Amino acid sequence: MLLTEHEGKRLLAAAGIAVPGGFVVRSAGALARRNVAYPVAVKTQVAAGGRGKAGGVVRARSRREAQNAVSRLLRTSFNGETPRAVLIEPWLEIQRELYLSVTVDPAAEGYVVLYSPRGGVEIEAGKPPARYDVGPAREFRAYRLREILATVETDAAVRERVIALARRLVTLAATRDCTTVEINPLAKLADGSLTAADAKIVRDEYAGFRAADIAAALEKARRPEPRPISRALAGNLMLVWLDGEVGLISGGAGMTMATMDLIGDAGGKPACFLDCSANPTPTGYRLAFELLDGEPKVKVILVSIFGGLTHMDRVARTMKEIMAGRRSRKPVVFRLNGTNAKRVDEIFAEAGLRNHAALENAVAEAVALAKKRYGR
Amino acid sequence: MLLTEHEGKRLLAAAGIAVPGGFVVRSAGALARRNVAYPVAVKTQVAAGGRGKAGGVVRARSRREAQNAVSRLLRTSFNGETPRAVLIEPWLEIQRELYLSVTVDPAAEGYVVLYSPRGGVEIEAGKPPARYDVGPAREFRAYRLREILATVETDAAVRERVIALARRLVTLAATRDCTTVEINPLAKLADGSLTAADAKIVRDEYAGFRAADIAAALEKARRPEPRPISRALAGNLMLVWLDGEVGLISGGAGMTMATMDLIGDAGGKPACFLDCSANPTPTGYRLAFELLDGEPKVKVILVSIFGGLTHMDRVARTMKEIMAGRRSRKPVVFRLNGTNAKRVDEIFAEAGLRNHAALENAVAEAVALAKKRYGR
Amino acid sequence: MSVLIDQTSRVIIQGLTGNVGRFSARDLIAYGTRVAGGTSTSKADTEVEGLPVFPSVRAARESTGADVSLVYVPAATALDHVIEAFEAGVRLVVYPGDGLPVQDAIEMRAAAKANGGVLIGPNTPGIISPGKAKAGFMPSFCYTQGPLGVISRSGSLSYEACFRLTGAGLGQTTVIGIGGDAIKGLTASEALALLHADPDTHAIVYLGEIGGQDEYEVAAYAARSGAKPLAALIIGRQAPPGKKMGHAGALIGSHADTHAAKMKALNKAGVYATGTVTGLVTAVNAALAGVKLARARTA
Amino acid sequence: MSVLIDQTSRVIIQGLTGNVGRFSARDLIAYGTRVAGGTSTSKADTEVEGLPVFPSVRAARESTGADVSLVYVPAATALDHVIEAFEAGVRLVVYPGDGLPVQDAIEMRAAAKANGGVLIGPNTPGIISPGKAKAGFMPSFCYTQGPLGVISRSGSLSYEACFRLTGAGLGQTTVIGIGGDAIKGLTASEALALLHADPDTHAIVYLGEIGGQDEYEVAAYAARSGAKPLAALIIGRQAPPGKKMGHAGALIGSHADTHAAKMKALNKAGVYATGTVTGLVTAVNAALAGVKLARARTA
Repeated sequence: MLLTEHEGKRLLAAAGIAVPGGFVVRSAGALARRNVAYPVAVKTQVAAGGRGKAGGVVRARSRREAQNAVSRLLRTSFNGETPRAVLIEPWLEIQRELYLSVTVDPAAEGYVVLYSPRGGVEIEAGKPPARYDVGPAREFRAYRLREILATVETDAAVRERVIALARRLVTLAATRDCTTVEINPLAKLADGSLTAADAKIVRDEYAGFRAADIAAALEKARRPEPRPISRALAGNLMLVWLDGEVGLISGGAGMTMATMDLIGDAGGKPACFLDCSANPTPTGYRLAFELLDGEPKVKVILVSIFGGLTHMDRVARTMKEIMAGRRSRKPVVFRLNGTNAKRVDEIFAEAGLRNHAALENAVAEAVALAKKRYGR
Repeated sequence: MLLTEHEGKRLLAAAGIAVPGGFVVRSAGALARRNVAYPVAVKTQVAAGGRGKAGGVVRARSRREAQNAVSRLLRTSFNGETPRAVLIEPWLEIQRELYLSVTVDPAAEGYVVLYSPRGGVEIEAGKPPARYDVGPAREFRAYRLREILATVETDAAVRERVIALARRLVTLAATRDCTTVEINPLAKLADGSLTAADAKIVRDEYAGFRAADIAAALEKARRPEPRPISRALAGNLMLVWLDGEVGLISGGAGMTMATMDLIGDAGGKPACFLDCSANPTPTGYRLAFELLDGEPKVKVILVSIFGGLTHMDRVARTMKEIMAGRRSRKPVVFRLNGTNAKRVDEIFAEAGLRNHAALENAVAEAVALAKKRYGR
Repeated sequence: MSVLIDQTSRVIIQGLTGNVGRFSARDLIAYGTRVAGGTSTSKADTEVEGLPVFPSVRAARESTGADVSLVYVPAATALDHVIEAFEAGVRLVVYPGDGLPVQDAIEMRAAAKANGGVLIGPNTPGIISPGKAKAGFMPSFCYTQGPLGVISRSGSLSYEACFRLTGAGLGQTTVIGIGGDAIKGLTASEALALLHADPDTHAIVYLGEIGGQDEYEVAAYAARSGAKPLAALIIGRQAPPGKKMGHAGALIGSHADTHAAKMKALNKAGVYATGTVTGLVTAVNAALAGVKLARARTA
Repeated sequence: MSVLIDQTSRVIIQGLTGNVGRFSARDLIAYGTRVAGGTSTSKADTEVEGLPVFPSVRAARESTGADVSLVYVPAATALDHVIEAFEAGVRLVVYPGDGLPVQDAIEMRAAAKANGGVLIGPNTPGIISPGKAKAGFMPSFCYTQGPLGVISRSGSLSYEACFRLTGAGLGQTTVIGIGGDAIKGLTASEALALLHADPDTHAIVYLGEIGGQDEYEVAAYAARSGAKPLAALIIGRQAPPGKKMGHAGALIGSHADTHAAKMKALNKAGVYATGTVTGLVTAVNAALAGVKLARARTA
């Protein structure tokens, strides 16, 4: 879960990391009640990258300029994200822009620290940043990072500040369940101090059970989602809408993607990625059907499940029940296999349902049905 | 720094630990605006222990009872602490009161987990709690604690919840710089769940540099202190007022206490513990004199410093300057020794000051002077 | 032969008394796995499915000599149980659970390393050496003994893939589900090293997807001189960039994460790579033909 | 003999280029300590007080073979520097600084243990073996060589106490400032064990105070058969309960923390205990008389 800049900076500040003293507003009018020293930076708050290059950060020299910028930014989407707030910060006189981040990296078997003495919007175009493979957070060693930065950052005072900051970021990542903590730019000011001019923090959604703020943020993030996505999340289904017409109900990310690929190869287009493996119960499947039955672009539903822990005789019985009570007339094609799959045919036979033995045949039928319905 | 219950519970809740859904009020009137299901617990918020036994927790069955309780508690001091707020919580139907705490313990070389299946206000009277010496937080092992609790907590479901909770508390202590996290009582409710009915959390004042909330709390705690203490803290001096008449300016906790003891032995009483070792500069000593000169109960000032890193020639010169510009006529007795102490006599001689070679003699003179001034 | 698990392995199940634990115990025993017992934090000193239940892994090991543990506990307590297993001397721990915070995965891997053990997981169906033993919940009928070592990031895909291989008479030495998360107990390159050293594994099948760097580890292995022939199935051609496809690791963030880039790297390294399950058997047969070719050359 | 430090010890100073580092270097050299150089994170490859400055402890050790490090850095980076020293192979690290979060003290002690080293500190003046070497900032003139091992929780009190001992002709083998914090690198009982094993230490002087359990460790040692004679000075009779007296550890929370309880326990264990600096020399002489008595008996 990517935080917005001001949410990220709140976490940084709590960990003793310097951030500019800003505040968020949700309307241009809100600025009128604030005593602000100009110039300021007016920064749109979207949980998406590339904002700086796309004009999401504006320098304003007066209240009028700032209010205009706030109004404009609140109306502008970035990367498909509508901002819900704008951050107002003192405009920093930056002597040098640095780059510092801590992320989870398999090659590091844990956290990696990345640093570049030249940060900012063009970071990806420049020389790749210096890399310190930390591993678990407790393996962070200031002296190791110092060795690595010896030739990278020649200003010793900056180097020591960066090392101290890197330790804080690694600790922050580990103790607050962040998978990415990126400060770009990390601003070196005239007095030599370092301030986080921006913050990109990704928190681990799986840690909600022990981090109340992650649980709350997940709950909050769910609300503005369109209703089907929001319902899928609540029902523990993983739903991503795509722009095709073959609705796919599957189990396991791998089988879902593999079936999507086959739909494409058969000349069709998947309407969604819908993985029910985290909730393979009557409730979960019922919800999956409701979501796809209610979505107009879905012309046909393909159920493609290869169960391991999921017992396919139970799935078959569930499908039988759902089919019996279902109002939608969208055709459904089944391919069930896996644990106890040999009982599926027998269960389906009672209900006049058919289960495909081969995945390719099921896909072909689904794509053909979708085309037929499209043609109508 | 001991947190109040509601501050402590905020930290617990952030770490994913169940607490009752309460709120704080600062006046009885504030309750009128709240929609509350009665009965409630009305709990005074003081950073001091023994509140429950002393009547600081009241059960209220109606808004009127609750408002009366709030008014009364806000007027009542506990252990010398005036409450600034009152916590209102749903009254818990507790099936059993447990005790669980994590503290720093030298014998554990780190954290220790203490657990008793019978908690509550009488915890100290009962059997001593079971003890798990963790060491550094990362050495916490659920299976070790399970072994220890096997015979202590016979309800397996409770035991597993306690183990999960203990891990959270150890992590909380280590990641949020708490030296004590005590939940007493830890309430077992009718549904088998465990809730922190109270919270006693002590945070490490030294960690303010990396924990913004500790830094803020220290700042906040300083403000309601009486002005001299508050000034001493701001000047990095350690001041504890006592009820005697010999004002003591010293360096190092050991020498300060040793000198206090000698003052007592000589028939006097120390007026304070005032340790300047964290700021042995002209500014620090000047502040020390201002504080004692301004305090009426101080009849004489004894300066007793044995310097290691503190160079006594510098201290002597500082004393000379302070004496030259000082308005107060309270007598001052010196005993300076330590690094570069051989130059003290020479520096003092120029100013007509006298330095005692023996601590006992200096103490005797100071006590005699104090008695003389008392007598007047 | 096979890797990590075979007919001599003695397996315990942590969380034996739960529904999944009981089902899995029956399933493992039915497959011929030597299941020695299990642990339960709530119902110790009883028997489940004819197996002894112990209060701790140490007790289970002392009494049964088990060297493999299959851990069925929720994510919130998973790290604690996995550490317990390694510190009790278990050599191989399989943690199939998903939804594990990455911080805990990092610590699990570190615990395996610190104790000289091997972790498989999280987010995996486990491991099976067909005809010998299994520690996981993959459907047994999909597997048969043979010359292929299989490594998979996805559980469900590995069932489908092995079902096809078995159907085509292409059996397996060991099938290892390395899991779909970013931080893995056993990585692709570590799994490759194990299968590389196994004399009965003649060719290796890798089942991968978009996102992450694992496929580049596979390409790096394949490019080495003396590498065993490799076939690969890489899925996710229809996945749009920037969206997480179920697996924490299945997300196209940069160009290197895309299907095309991975296929290119694998092909360049001499891997018989296909982008569709339909092409799997053909690719594997091509890889095995490579083995015969190589043998003919050395003969 | 002496413990932990002597004329063969080669000492480096971490943070040599700061004011305290420079002063301490001059002071240590003046005392005859073999100072090998120091480190600086800002001003590497220069010379300070005639000593080489290295960018890391590893570089300093490789070039000088130093085995002791005295660390003058602020609390915020102290843990990093202490870990660096131990992992570079330094045997004895002295960290005098105060204001260290207890969490960092726990980790410092764990780092010492993990690397087989000894930590002295935090919140201590350091250690001195009179006439041989010092690693700390105690005033040198307070010390002279002799038969007493001294352990102190308080820096300033140890100066006063040793000044009196030295004045009375009662010299010291080694004076160890274990520090006033709750979590210590070297505990009272560990310091006792070291002095117990040192043949030249005939009697031990313990300087303690209210709060904490250290004094009970001392009493436990004294009660052992074969323990060396002990004198103790325990201060804090005038300290009120519930107030922290400067030292993080000097706080009367329970009855065991009080002056009276500690004096009672020490006296019961056969320690020559006094509550005032004035009584120290007498108590120490009594302890030394105990030595003579014991010798006379065995002779």
